[in-house]
Formats: sequence, C-alpha cells, structure tokens
Amino acid sequence: MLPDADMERLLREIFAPFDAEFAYAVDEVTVTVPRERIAEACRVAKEHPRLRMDYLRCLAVTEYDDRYQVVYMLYSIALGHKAMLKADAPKDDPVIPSVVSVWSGADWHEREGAELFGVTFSGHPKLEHLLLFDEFDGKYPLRKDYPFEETSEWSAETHPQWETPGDGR
Amino acid sequence: MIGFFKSLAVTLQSMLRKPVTVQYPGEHLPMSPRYLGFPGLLWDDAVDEPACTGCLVCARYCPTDCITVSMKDNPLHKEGKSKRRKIVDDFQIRMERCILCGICVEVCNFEAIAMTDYHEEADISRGDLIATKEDLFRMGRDYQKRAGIVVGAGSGSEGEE
Amino acid sequence: MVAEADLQTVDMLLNMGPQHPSTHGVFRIVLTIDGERIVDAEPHIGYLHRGTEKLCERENYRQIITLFDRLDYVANFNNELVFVMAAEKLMGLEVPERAQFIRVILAELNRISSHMLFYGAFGTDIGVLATPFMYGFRERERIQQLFEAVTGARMMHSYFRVGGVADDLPDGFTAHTRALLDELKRGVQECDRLLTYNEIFLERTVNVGAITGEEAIDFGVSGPVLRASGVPMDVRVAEPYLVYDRFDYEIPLGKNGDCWDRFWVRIEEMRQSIAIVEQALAMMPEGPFQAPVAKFGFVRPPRGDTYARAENPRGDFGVYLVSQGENTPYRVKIRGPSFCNLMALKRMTVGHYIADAVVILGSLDIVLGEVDR
Amino acid sequence: MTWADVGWLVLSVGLFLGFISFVVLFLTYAERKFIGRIQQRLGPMRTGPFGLLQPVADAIKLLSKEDLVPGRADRFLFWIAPLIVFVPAIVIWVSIPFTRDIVIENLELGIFFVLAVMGLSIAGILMAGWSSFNKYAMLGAVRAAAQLISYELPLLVAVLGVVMIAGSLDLQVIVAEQNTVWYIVLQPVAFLLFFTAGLAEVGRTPFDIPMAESELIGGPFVEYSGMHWSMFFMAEYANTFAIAVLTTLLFLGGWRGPAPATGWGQDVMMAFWFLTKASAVILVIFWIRATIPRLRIDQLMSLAWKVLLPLAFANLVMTAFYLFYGWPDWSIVLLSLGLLMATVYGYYVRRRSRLPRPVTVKLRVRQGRIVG
Repeated sequence: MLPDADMERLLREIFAPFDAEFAYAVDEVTVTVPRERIAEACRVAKEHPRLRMDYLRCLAVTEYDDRYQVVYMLYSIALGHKAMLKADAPKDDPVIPSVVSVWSGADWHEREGAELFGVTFSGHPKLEHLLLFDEFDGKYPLRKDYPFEETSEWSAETHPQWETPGDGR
Repeated sequence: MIGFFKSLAVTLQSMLRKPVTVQYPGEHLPMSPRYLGFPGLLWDDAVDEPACTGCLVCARYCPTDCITVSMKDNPLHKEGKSKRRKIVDDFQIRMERCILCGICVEVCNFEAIAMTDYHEEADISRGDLIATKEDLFRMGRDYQKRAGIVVGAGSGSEGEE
Repeated sequence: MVAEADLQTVDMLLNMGPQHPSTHGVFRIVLTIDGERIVDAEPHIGYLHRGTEKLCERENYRQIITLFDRLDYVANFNNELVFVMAAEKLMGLEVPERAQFIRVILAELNRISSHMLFYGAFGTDIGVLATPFMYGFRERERIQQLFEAVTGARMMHSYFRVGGVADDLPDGFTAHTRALLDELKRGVQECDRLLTYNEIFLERTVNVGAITGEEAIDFGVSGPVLRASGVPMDVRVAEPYLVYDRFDYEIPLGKNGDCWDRFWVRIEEMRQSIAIVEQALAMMPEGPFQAPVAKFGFVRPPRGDTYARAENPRGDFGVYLVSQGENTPYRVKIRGPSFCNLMALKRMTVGHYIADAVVILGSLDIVLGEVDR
Repeated sequence: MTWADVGWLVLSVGLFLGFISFVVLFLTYAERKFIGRIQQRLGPMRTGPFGLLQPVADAIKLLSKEDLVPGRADRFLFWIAPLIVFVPAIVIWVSIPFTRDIVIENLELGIFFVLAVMGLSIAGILMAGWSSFNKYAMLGAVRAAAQLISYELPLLVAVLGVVMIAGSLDLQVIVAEQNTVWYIVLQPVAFLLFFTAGLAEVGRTPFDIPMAESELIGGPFVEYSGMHWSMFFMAEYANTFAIAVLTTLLFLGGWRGPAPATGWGQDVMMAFWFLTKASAVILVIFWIRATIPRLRIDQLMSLAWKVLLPLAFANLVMTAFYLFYGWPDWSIVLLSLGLLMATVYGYYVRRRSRLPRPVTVKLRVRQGRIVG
C-alpha cells in the first residue's frame, strides 16, 4: 500500500502515454483517460507488474451536466494499491469501450450502466436488460431528466401499461 | 460414519432441551424501552391540548411521505391559556407506508410525536390502515401514560427523551 | 441396440424461480439441462429492483440511511456503516472513538446473525428438514433481541448516523452482550457439529461449484466466497476502517473454493466475530457517541466523489458517492457483494447436477435486496 | 363363501382401513411434534390440547381445498394417478399380521405379496409426473422411477437372507422362528440394508430425492392439491408405517415381548409390543429425517448399485454357507459385523482418494496486519 503521493507518481509514470489527467477522490488517485483508450488503460492497470490491479471493486456511471463519466475503481489484491480510472463520454454520443475482456466482473456493471443511463459499452457481448423488464425501452431511469413519479399506490388503473399479457390459463 | 452419528447426537441432545418457542398471542417477549412501534401523538396535559402545532416538519422529512398534517389557529392561545399560536388541525399517518424509522420523532421541535410501543395494528383493508388523528392520540396518550412522558407546557424545547 | 448418439435427444430448459423455494427471494435462473446435468445457466435478476440509487438522489443523508437498511436486509448495520463512512470520508469527519467501537460491535454481531441465516438456508437447500434453519434462527433471535435493546428495531435499525450513532448504548449493554456471546459460542459449536463433518454433507458439498482464486478475482467475487478460494482479501485488513486495526483475529481461508470451503469459512468467521466483539467490549472507551455535525444528521458534504467499502457478511460492499455540496447526494452507486458474486454463478454451476445448482446458489448466500437494489 | 364370511371380510377390511387412516393421521401429528422438539420448537399447539386435533384440521383443510387440474394436463391420468399410488399402500395391510390372530388374511407368500404390491406405486408416481405437464413433476417422476427400481433389489435380496433362515415367506412363521433370537442379531447386515432401502423405497430423507422440496418443489406432486394430494400424502405415511412394521416383523421379533404372552389378554399384549417396536422404528425414521441432508441422485444410484446390492449378495451367500454347513450362530454374527466394518473401512478409503479432507488455513491478524 503506497501513500497517495507515491501512488500518484507511479500512476503518472505508467499512464504518461495515455494523455491522462490526474486528480484525487479524497484518499485515492483518479486517472482520467480519453474514452477510446480506456480498455487499453484498464489492461495496463491490470497487467503492469507494478500495479497488478486485478480486482475491479466497482464500475459506476455518473451523469454530469455535460457528460457521462464511467469510473473504474481498481484494487490490487497482491500489492494493496487502489486507484480510480475515469473516462468521459459526451452526452450526444454516449459510447465507451467495454472492459469485459479485461475483467469478467465488469459484465453486469456495464449492463446496468447501459440500461439505467443509456451508455453503450461497445464490445460488450450481451448488452441486454438486467434489472429492468424488457418492455422498459427508450427510457433511462437514472438520468437526471427522468422524473420522479409522484408516489402513488400501484393499481391496474394507474398503470395499465404494466398489465402482464397472459392467456388466462 | 462418525459425522453421521455425531449429527444424530446433536439433534438428540437438543431434543432433550427446553423448547425456545414463545407462544406469541398468549405470551410476549419483553420489549425494549427503545422499541420503535408506530408513531403516536403526545398530549400536553398541563394545557389539555395536543403538543403538536402542525408545523409540517415531520411530513417534510418523512422518507416515505406517509404523514399528512394541517394546522389551524389555536383558540386556547387567544384565551391566553396556551403558548401555542397554531395547533394541529388534522393529522394522518398511512401506517401501511410508514417504515418506523423514527425520523419524525427526531426532527420534531415540540416533542409532539413519539414512537410508541404499539405494533399490532394489522387490519384487513387499506383504508383501515390510515391512522387518523384520534387513533394517533389514542396510541400516543396511552404510551405517554405508561412510559411517563410529560410534555412541557407549550415549551417548544428540544429535549431528547 | 441403438447407440446413444443415434437417439434424437434435446436439452430441456428448466426455469427455476422467481417463485422457487431455494432461490432466496425472487431470483430466476434458466437452466439448460441434459438429463440431470446442467449444460447452461442464465441468471435473471431485477425482480426486486426498487430504484434505490435513484431514490438516493432525492432523499437527504439522514433519510438514505433507511434505504440502506433495506438493501442487504440481513446485514443492516453493515450497509448503514458503508454509507455513513462514505459521507464521513467526503466531509473529512473524525468519528468519536466510542462510536467507532459501537459500530464495530454491532457490525460484527450483525455478521454473526447474517451467517446464521446463511447456515439455516444452506442446510435447507441441502435437504435437511429445517433443523439447521431453526438452530440458525434460534441464535439470530438472541442477537436481534440485543439489537432491539440498542436501536429499538430488530432489523431496520437506522441507527448509524453521519458522524456517529443515534444514541448511546443502553444500560447493561456490556453484560447483555457478554451473556449473548457465551450463548452464541455454544450455538455456533452446535451448528458446526450438526453439519460440517456429516458424511452426506461432505458428499454434497466437497468439490461442488469449485472456483479457483484467479477466476474468482476476475469475476470480482468477494467475501467468504473469495476467501474460500484461498485469496486472502478481507477489507478489514486490506483497507482498514473503523478500529479494526486494533483487534487480533484470524481470517479463515479455504483451498478448493468449493461449497464446503465457503460453508466452513463462514462458520469460522462467526467464531472470529465473537472474538472481535469480546475484544471491542473490553477496549471500549467512554466519551461522546456523535461528532458535532449538522442537526439531525442533515449534512451537506462538500463537492467531490469518493468510494467507501467495508467487509459485509457477504463480501465487499461499496458505495460510490458523488456530492455537489447539496443536502442530497448527486449520485450513489452501490456495489453489492451478492451482485458481483452472482456473476460467477454460471461459471460455477455448468457441468453439475440440478441439485448442485441449488447448493451452489445457497453457498453464495445472496440477498436479492442487494442484488437488485 | 357364506354371507357371514363376506360380512366378516367387509368388517375387518373396514376396521383395518379405519385403523390405517388413524395411524396415518397420528403419524403426521407425531412427526410434527417430534421434529418440533428436535428443533427446540413446540410443534402444533393451537388445535385442541397440545395440538392433538391438528391432523383433523389438516384433513378438513385438504378436503375443502379446490382440486386443481393444470390446463394442459392429461386429465384422466392425472386423476387416476393418486389412486394407483394409494391402493397398493392400503392393499398390503391385508396380509400384514399385527399379532398371531389379528390379521385379515394370512398368506403363505406374505412378505412376497407385500413387497410385490408395494412396488406397484411406481406406476402411479410416473403417471402423476407425466400427466402434470410440468417439468419439475416429470423430473421428479423419472427420479422416482430410477430410485424405486434400484432399491427394490437390495430390499428383496436383504429379505431373502431372513427368509432363508426362517425357511418361509409367511410372516407368521418368520415371527415364530424368532422365538429364541431376533433376526437383527443374526442378520445385522440385512437389517441395515432393509432399513436403508426401505427408507429409499418410501422416499424419506435422506432419500426424498423425487420430492426434493428445495430442488423440485415436491416433484411428481407439485401440481396436485386438495384431496388428490392428500392421497399421495397418506400413501407416503402408510408406506412409512409399513416399512417400520415390516422391520419389526422381520428383524425385531414382531409381537414378542420380554415374557411370552398368555391368557385372555395375550392379543392386547402382543399388539402393544408390536406397536411399541414399530413406533420406535418410526421415531428413528423421523429422527433421521430431521438430521441428515439429502443425497444427490447420482450418489443415490451409486449407493444402491455399488454398495447396497453387493452387500446384500454377500449377506445372502454368507447366510447360505451358514445354513448349508450348519455353522454356529455366533459365526454369522461375527461374519456380518466383519462385513459391516469392511464396508465402513472401504468408505473411508474411498473418501481419502475421492474426497480429500478439505484443507483450510487461517491467517492470523494482529493489529490490522496479517502475520501468518
């Protein structure tokens, strides 16, 4: 486990060719990488002998006013390092390369991000609905423009579109 | 085979022990004094009026929006008997939605609401699960009597019980 | 004679869940089976999706604690802990020591109660008629009575606050807990003896659903499931939080990463948790239980983002919190350990029998509230 | 056959049916109470004193429930399957003696008849599974067929050992032959085999694989409800009781008490001892049910074909030698015990090769650091 300043130096050294920006998220270093190169950067982080960040703690999508940001929280079980990788995607073209080939564990996180935020993870083997039902199309509930519905009790009258089709058998 | 017979021995042993069942409707487990039951409204016995001024703070901070409150001018205030300018007019809690988190009690500035130990308020229709002002005072005053809570006369102080 | 290859056979699709007694909630897995053997498994989740992350963007920091209670609804304290830790991290808040010890004690007791639930459910999955279930619940009940004495609620406590805990411990807490720990020791011992080395239990669990350490890390598996594969990753040691760096305990590690190892790791963890609680009780200082923060815990952390995580009974529970300096978070991403462990389910089940699928699912110890959020 | 004979037959059959129904109802109560106590619960307590009326309440509930038939089920088979399971479970009681005198019709091929008729229920279970139009039911039915047929063999071969010593298939004779020494002493291997295979035959834990509540949600019976389901249920308990009764008759000396019963009360005493022994066996079955996990289908099959059947044959051959050469009694006891120990040893050898005893480590943490 390196102190943060040393960690930043190490990351600066390793991610120098990536045109990256560095910052802090309280106690860990964040590395913002251009989105085209994020998969590559993740592979470097995983396989570089001085990082060996083999454990994907979390993968989160966040919507900001002008962009979608995908955050990869990484951790090295062998060395105890931690760091965040970040990649931004513009709102009009929310596409980010998938990292499933780097960590299998990114699978459902990416599917979740895709269905809740509408961010397309290109190269993902199966970008289908995960948490929502299949009919929930074209809307992305975690976007800021998706309204909070007024709380109302569920009934067939208030939500006729959610009546399940059935043959009555 | 040893593990097999060990398992049988464990079950035989526990069969010889006393059952731990508590036959619920007949007997109750002791309840903790901090038990979070349904919220109830407290009564200011000194002035003989509700301690609640209908200030709406609980309704605003309720995570599930289960509280509905309205207030009115306090007639007793005009007569000079009470310090409360406003008093609760109507108060409803939708019990089916209440999650018993206790936030309303924490935010109340007048010690007017408390988590009672009422917990057996099941009913057969949704309409019956809406606790009216009368229900809330019934629970609250009963609890107040049993727990010995005295609401200061129109003090508006912030004290934790 | 007709050779088997000449027979026209088709694989059968077997839909397990969402209404199935062994899916631990509303989980659905579509198994493609060839006879009794599983050829393919496709998990479907989301039946309990309540939009917690969206709700978190509307509620304030005090209210969100109630939402976190309902994620992993058998490890409520641990969930609350991670959220308040994330907020405290953003605010740079120093939590009083007494509060930290209270949190440790409650979180570890919650771990025991959660593992007891696992024990019961796993025993039922494996086919004992509810006896482990009853034993597990007997112990759980004792712990919940202690929780009720402390927080007033048996499950949905909403007791931790940003900067501390809601209230000081009640009188007689130490004596009550010590008595409880003695009973728990006996209870864990009994549970251990009932199943762990039973021959049929061994036959059913050893070498079933094995996953190697590398694969487990690749899938982001954490907690007892990861440690059963022999990877020494425990957040309590890897990224020490609270006062976990003051205790002496042991981390049980498995070797094969099979169902038996996961079971054993959890049984041992209960013993270690008891040891931690004992030490914490002895070391607990007097003092304030709440740092001075905004009234009622309606805090406004400064702009920024942070990731906090802690060792939940099920594994590495994380919260990614983005604040814009308002009284509600800007974005909360919850990383449920069950969610990530479940991703490895397909890898574990394929090639085993239907009966094993149930056992493997049970050994992952998922809680759907946290998977679907 | 005179009218009196017919009348007697109808009366006795009616009495027996009533008795069996009563036993089944009581068994459900006893099981719930007993397992409740094992789990440190009280068991049923609400209906009547100590919940004694619970089986009655259950019966009323089941009778008043709607008898659902799945939409695409094969209605005729679905309807008739419970009968095919239920009837053999009752018919076997015709030739099972309770005492020397209390028996409807003692058959010379008694045990043969009982085991043959018991085997019929497989057809009903298969029909139930097939006609339910449900994959779980079908899987359960196929499992049941595989299991029941596999366990018929060790069951029969184990009984053969007893039959050879007794020299008769007549249950009366078998009990009479246990005059000096119970067959559990002479045939311990056969006893264990019979008990194990019997458990599997009636699908009790650890062999409840066809029903497997946690996997197949009840197997062949998953679509049944109300009266039809309760017929399966009664058949299961009647069969459980039958296995306990047969164990008593074949191995535990039947109705023999500590002192030979004489005089006018002898039938009562015999019935008492008989039922006491049968209840003890039943309690062991319940005890095992509350303690032991379920086997997996492949383990179940390999247990039947690789362990129980060879053991049964070994026991048969051993018994044949014993009888043919007229060896003393203690020799077969020793031989049987040796056989059992060899089996247990073989199990441990196999476990050492196939199931390595799980290796586990603990890392010590001191002050937040792993120290080894």
